[in-house]
Amino acid sequence: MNFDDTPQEGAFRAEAKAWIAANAPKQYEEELRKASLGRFQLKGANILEVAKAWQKKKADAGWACLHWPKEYGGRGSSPIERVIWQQEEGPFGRLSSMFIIGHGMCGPTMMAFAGEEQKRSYLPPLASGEKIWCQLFSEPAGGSDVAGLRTRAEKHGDEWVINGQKIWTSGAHYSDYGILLTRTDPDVPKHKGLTMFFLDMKSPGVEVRPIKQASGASDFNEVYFTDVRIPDSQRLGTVNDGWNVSLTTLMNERMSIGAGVSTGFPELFDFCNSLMLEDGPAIENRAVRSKLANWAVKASGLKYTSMRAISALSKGERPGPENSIGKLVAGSMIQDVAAYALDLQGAAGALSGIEDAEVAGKFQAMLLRAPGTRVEGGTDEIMRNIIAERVLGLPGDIRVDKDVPFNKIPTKGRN
Amino acid sequence: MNFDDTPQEGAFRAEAKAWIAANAPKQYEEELRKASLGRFQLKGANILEVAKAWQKKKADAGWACLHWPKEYGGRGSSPIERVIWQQEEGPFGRLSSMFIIGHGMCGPTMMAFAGEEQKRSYLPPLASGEKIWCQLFSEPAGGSDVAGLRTRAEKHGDEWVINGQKIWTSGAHYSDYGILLTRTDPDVPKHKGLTMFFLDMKSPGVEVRPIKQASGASDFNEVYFTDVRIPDSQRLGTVNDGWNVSLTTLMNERMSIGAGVSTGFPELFDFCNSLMLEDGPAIENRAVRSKLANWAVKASGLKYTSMRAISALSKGERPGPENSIGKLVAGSMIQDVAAYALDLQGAAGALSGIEDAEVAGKFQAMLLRAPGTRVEGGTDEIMRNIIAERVLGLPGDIRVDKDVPFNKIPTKGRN
Amino acid sequence: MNFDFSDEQKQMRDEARKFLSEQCPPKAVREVLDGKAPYDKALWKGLAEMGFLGVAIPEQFGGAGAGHLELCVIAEEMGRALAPVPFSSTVYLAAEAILIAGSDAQKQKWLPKIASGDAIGTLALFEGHGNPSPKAVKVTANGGVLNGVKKPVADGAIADFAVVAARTGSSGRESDFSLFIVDLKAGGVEVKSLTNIDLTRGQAEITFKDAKAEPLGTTGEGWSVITQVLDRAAVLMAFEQVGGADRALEMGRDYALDRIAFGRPIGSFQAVKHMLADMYVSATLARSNCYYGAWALSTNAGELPEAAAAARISATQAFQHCAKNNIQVHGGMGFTWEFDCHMYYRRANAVALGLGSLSYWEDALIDRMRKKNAA
Amino acid sequence: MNFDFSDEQKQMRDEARKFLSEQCPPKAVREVLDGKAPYDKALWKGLAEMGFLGVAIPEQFGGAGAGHLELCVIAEEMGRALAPVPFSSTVYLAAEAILIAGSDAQKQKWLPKIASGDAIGTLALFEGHGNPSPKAVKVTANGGVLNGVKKPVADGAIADFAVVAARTGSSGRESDFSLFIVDLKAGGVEVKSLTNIDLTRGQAEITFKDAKAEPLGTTGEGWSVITQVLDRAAVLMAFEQVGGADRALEMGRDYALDRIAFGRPIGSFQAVKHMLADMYVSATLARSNCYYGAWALSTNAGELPEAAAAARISATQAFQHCAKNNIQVHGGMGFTWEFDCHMYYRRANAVALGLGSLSYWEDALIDRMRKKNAA
Repeated sequence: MNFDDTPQEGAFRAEAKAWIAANAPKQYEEELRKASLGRFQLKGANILEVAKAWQKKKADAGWACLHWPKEYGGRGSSPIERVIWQQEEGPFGRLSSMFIIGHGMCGPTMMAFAGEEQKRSYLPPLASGEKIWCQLFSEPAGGSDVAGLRTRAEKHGDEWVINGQKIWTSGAHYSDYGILLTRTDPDVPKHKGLTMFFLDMKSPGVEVRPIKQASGASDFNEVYFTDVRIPDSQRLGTVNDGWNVSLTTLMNERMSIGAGVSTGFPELFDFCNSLMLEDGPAIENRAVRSKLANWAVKASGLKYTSMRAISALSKGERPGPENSIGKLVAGSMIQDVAAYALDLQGAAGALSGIEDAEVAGKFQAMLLRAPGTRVEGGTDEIMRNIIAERVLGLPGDIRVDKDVPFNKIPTKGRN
Repeated sequence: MNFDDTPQEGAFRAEAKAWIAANAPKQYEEELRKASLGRFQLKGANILEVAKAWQKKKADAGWACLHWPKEYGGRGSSPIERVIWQQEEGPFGRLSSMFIIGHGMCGPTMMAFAGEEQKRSYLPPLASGEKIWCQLFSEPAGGSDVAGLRTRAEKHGDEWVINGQKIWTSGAHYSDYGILLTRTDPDVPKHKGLTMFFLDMKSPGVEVRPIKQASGASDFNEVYFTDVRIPDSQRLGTVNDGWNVSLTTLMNERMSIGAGVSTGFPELFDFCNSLMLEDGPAIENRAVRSKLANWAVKASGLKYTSMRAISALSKGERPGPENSIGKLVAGSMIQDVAAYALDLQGAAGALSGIEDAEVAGKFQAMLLRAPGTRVEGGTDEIMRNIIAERVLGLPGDIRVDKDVPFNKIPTKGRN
Repeated sequence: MNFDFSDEQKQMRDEARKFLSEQCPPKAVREVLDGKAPYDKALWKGLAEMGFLGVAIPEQFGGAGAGHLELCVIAEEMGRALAPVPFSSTVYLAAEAILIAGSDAQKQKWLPKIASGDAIGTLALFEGHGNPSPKAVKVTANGGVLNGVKKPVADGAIADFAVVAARTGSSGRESDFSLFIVDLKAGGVEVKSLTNIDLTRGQAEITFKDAKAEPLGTTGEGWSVITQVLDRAAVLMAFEQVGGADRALEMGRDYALDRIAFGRPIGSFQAVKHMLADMYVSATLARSNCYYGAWALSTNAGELPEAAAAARISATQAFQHCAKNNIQVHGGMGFTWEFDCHMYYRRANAVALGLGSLSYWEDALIDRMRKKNAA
Repeated sequence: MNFDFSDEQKQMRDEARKFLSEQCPPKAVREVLDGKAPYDKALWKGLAEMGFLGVAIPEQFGGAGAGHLELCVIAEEMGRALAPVPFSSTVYLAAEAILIAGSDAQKQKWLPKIASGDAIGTLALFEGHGNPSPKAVKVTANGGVLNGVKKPVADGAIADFAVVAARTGSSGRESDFSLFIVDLKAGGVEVKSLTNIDLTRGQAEITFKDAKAEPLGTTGEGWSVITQVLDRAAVLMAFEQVGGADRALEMGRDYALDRIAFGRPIGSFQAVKHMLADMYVSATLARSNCYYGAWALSTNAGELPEAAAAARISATQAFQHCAKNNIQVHGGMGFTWEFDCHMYYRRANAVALGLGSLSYWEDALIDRMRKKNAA
């Protein structure tokens, strides 16, 4: 048991470290390091531009999408090298956030289902950040029940005509391409009538509208499709086999370990170390200490769970759904942590302006953003189901809609 | 809004108070007051005998089963008078614990379904504590699924022959009679083939075996039935209508409000007020205070919820399933409270002997008994279902066995 | 025993609910949320006309002279509707301070204006982070004028006057503190709006530079009045919180009944059912603690300090719990600006702090229970 | 990086699990539970023969000389099997104290006996309620003899010797404390068994009346050794706790798969599924914290104090959580003496206290993190 690199790993780390030291956009390092959930900005710079420039620089030097084959814009690295890269990239890795969907989900789906020519044409600019991709699965009526989607794709000659609405599409407004899950047969049970495509987001009939979130920010979009035409050559997988294609996408989502989930603990611990309460330093208050200790062991537990997963990865083992615990634990924890940080500030805890609030309103922004983390990428309840079913082997929920034709499933609970 | 008695209530209270002052077994008052979950004993006395004597004395003076009609051994009191009695009886009410099932569940069921002659013959000695009754519903295979019971009743002429096994029967070893739910038709769905009886617990073929609990004590029994014969005249309700009969019984269980659920908080608060920790009085430790405050408001919340229910009762409103919150909250709370009391004692907290442990091992006994409270009379999960369905109007769980003949329902999850 | 509101009080609740459902639908709340108005003036006028602003103000001072139980009933409805008006600062804080400590002339001057909706008041207590504590008060009162900065002051930007806690001595004891009434529209007062997480209720920073101040109550007894005001406000605010918690629970319940996933209402999944059951439990415990607080408040019982702390803690927890899990029941939609869930979440987290934080009241409750126990 | 046990260590775990499943089934645990024996002597001998007692004792002192990672692996299995033997007191406490502070002669005298199963040892630290603290030590050492009472002492009634913390000065500082080895079978020692909630592991009260004592380590450095011993034991005990938590989770999972209610396995109800998922989460977090503790222990890293506290807290919580909810998953049957659930519940709650309570370690963790932060 050790945290040491093997000689190869050490050599790789040294090379990565040196390259990053020489090339990373250092002027943003401090701001990137201070970013926390709900609070991420670079003063006087456009994040998208900074991110694209960094990604292109990485790609040009062979540091983009390390685990992808070289012919598709990657480096052909081992999973552990990818982790080492992430460790060394540190705060600059936060600039990758707009590429995560494309690199983690769309790319692998293309790799598995697109034709060779398509792969050679579409993947390298995806890897280099020149083209950004989004994923169009969720729908207003779907929610946790992804397969309950209603967006229709109808075949007209060599083309498919798409009508419907997607929601929660991260980055749709700056995306060039997207992978799209549609319903091609509503007369069969819901999982059996889906088909996957990829499309140009600039296609006529695609309309992107930002969603204003509860926090006030707009990280997501609604995407409306009105008679959008997609050539059949952009179909991924066979007709009506879209559910299986999407499982590849979602499985790859879970492979993206080490990206790290934010618990808010380091921020809270720092805050408590400097905060004075009425009766002395917060860090000397036993009630504060008790709360901190409970969160500390969750945060360290997640950290070392991730280390164990990385070790498994480095031995060639495939990380399993065990990783679902990260988001589950961190999601409700960061919400509680943020609320407690406000509590420690007393009445002034309600203030949220950067100028007026404690630590520039970091915890207030975190509190307002936190409800989203318990929902996005699978609700807490779905995560518990995944753990119970795939890790512990417990039975699935009873599926009343399993054998029912999609168009016979009720859509409203009360009349 | 007030806590004052009406003139009638005041008069009733004065009469009750005076009678109790003159008649209660004062020599046990201190021990009864100190009893806590898992720790209830009267030194040098047999609790059952003391309890029976007190109940008989109450009955002779017209203070037993106050809300029952006079002809059945009661007083014909209003529900609020019953509550006032309980308040005045105070710690002596703990002597009623072995009569609760009989008075709260068996009696009302007999009143609703037995013949007039049976009622006049069986109810007065039940009210006076001369005869003790038990309730025979639960079975090993049943658990939360009460209607899944397997004890068979087969008609032979004017008699029914009973074979099977019951479990979790409180007081079966000292009970004279019992009400018994049986399966009379296994070929129909489970709720539709049940029939209720009452029987003499001394009948041939009835065997009572105590269950040793996790805590080491034996408050419950298994009861085995081997060709036990019950005359058809002791049937309660019609054949195969036992489920509806049992609902009367269970509804009456919920009516028994004000009996009070134990949270462990008063004991913990007292303990913290006297305990010295390494760095000063426990009650001055902020971490202790934070925990206490959180439990304090649960305990007071339960207390005043019960007051609200009593007020509703006094206005003639029927208390609803809202009362389910008492056991749900108190059950897991007393478990946490007990564990925390041990934590405050440090290493010595593991000691459980009356001589060696802090406060005579009260919290250790509580900890070991507590898991039972989260299960008995409906698990936490069943309680949440009741609140969700009956109070909030949410849908019931999906019942896969609803329309299946009882003998076709699987009995084992894995092969 | 009748541990419940009277039929007349319940009727008043029904009236208030009806009034607010008409005059203060979510759409009206959003006018303030979206920054189109600092508060809902029409609603404020309407509340005055209904007699709700002066419900606990004696008739001789222009109020309805009903009492605090009636005010509790109104408070619950205000919380339910997320009414975007300076009700709590004006009625629970400013009016109560004047009722407790004001001279007859001060009562005659301010209370009728409060009841008629012509004056908005607030309490200026805090000076930066921290909880109610005499030590934290740095604003000084000298020769009839105040100097210093108060922050945050609830509804400070729209208030006409403030009850201000200031330092009048330097003995290091509670008797250093006194209360003053300051006309915020007069000279020597600078008010700056501060952004806060609850966009439907404003906060402000108020700077006093030789601002004229009129003593409220006896000099040196300010802290004792503050304590009484905070206890009363804690009960009243707890009713607002319970109202909000109940509404959040209802929204979650309704959505769980309507929303279909996997072919059935999401409310048929135990994870959702039990989450809602737990919300019901905390809202019910809070309501019961609030009723006890209402009884203690209305009878001015010796139990008020303890009852107020219990109501405050329980209601804070319940509202935070119900508001956050209402979002969770709604899933992604609950996290949109468009759905109303976040308005309750914002309010729940903001009102949790305004009278002192949960930690502060936890400590206060045990202190008070301990004193009672020792007595 | 390889943040995992080696294949050899995993093989040792498999061996230990196989050995314990054969030699220490629940039936064997129940012999001690039911008071038929104070501990399982045959198992103790077997553990010695397998080399498990001396796994971390150097070869020169009769051990296997493997190391602490190997001991962690064994500890987990001991916890899983609820082994009713004085393993933790002898191996984590007494042996570690001697390894840290013993003279060569002391090591030669005691360690081979521990490895061979011929000597049971323990640490006598506590004197009534409270957590590890020099202030609480009243037993005195004077002129080579001890006087005073220790209580509770884990496995005190079956131990052959004890490492005893005693007062050798009166400066009021930590340097007042020293450690001694006392032969519990010699004169001046009275041992009384004490009932405790975990009936599979004994506790005792030990009274010293001019009992002969041999110094262990330098006089006045006792508290520093105690701190080191407790940190090491915290990691090792945390592995026991994680083993217990895992087994409780497994039992719950198995029951949820087998038990039918309402026509389907109870594990198909989300309330049960999610309860088990949450148990898995806490067991996993604890395991990961334990691995970090094992790394720090085995490398004697400067991070050990912090890592030990984190492992201890996390494992205590996980075992208590899994043990209590395992009973809940089992429903009524889980509350019977006949089912094994309560044995895990008893153990979980007892081991939560033996090295100092959860509150104690919470405080210690923040203290240590704070120091590291300041450094």
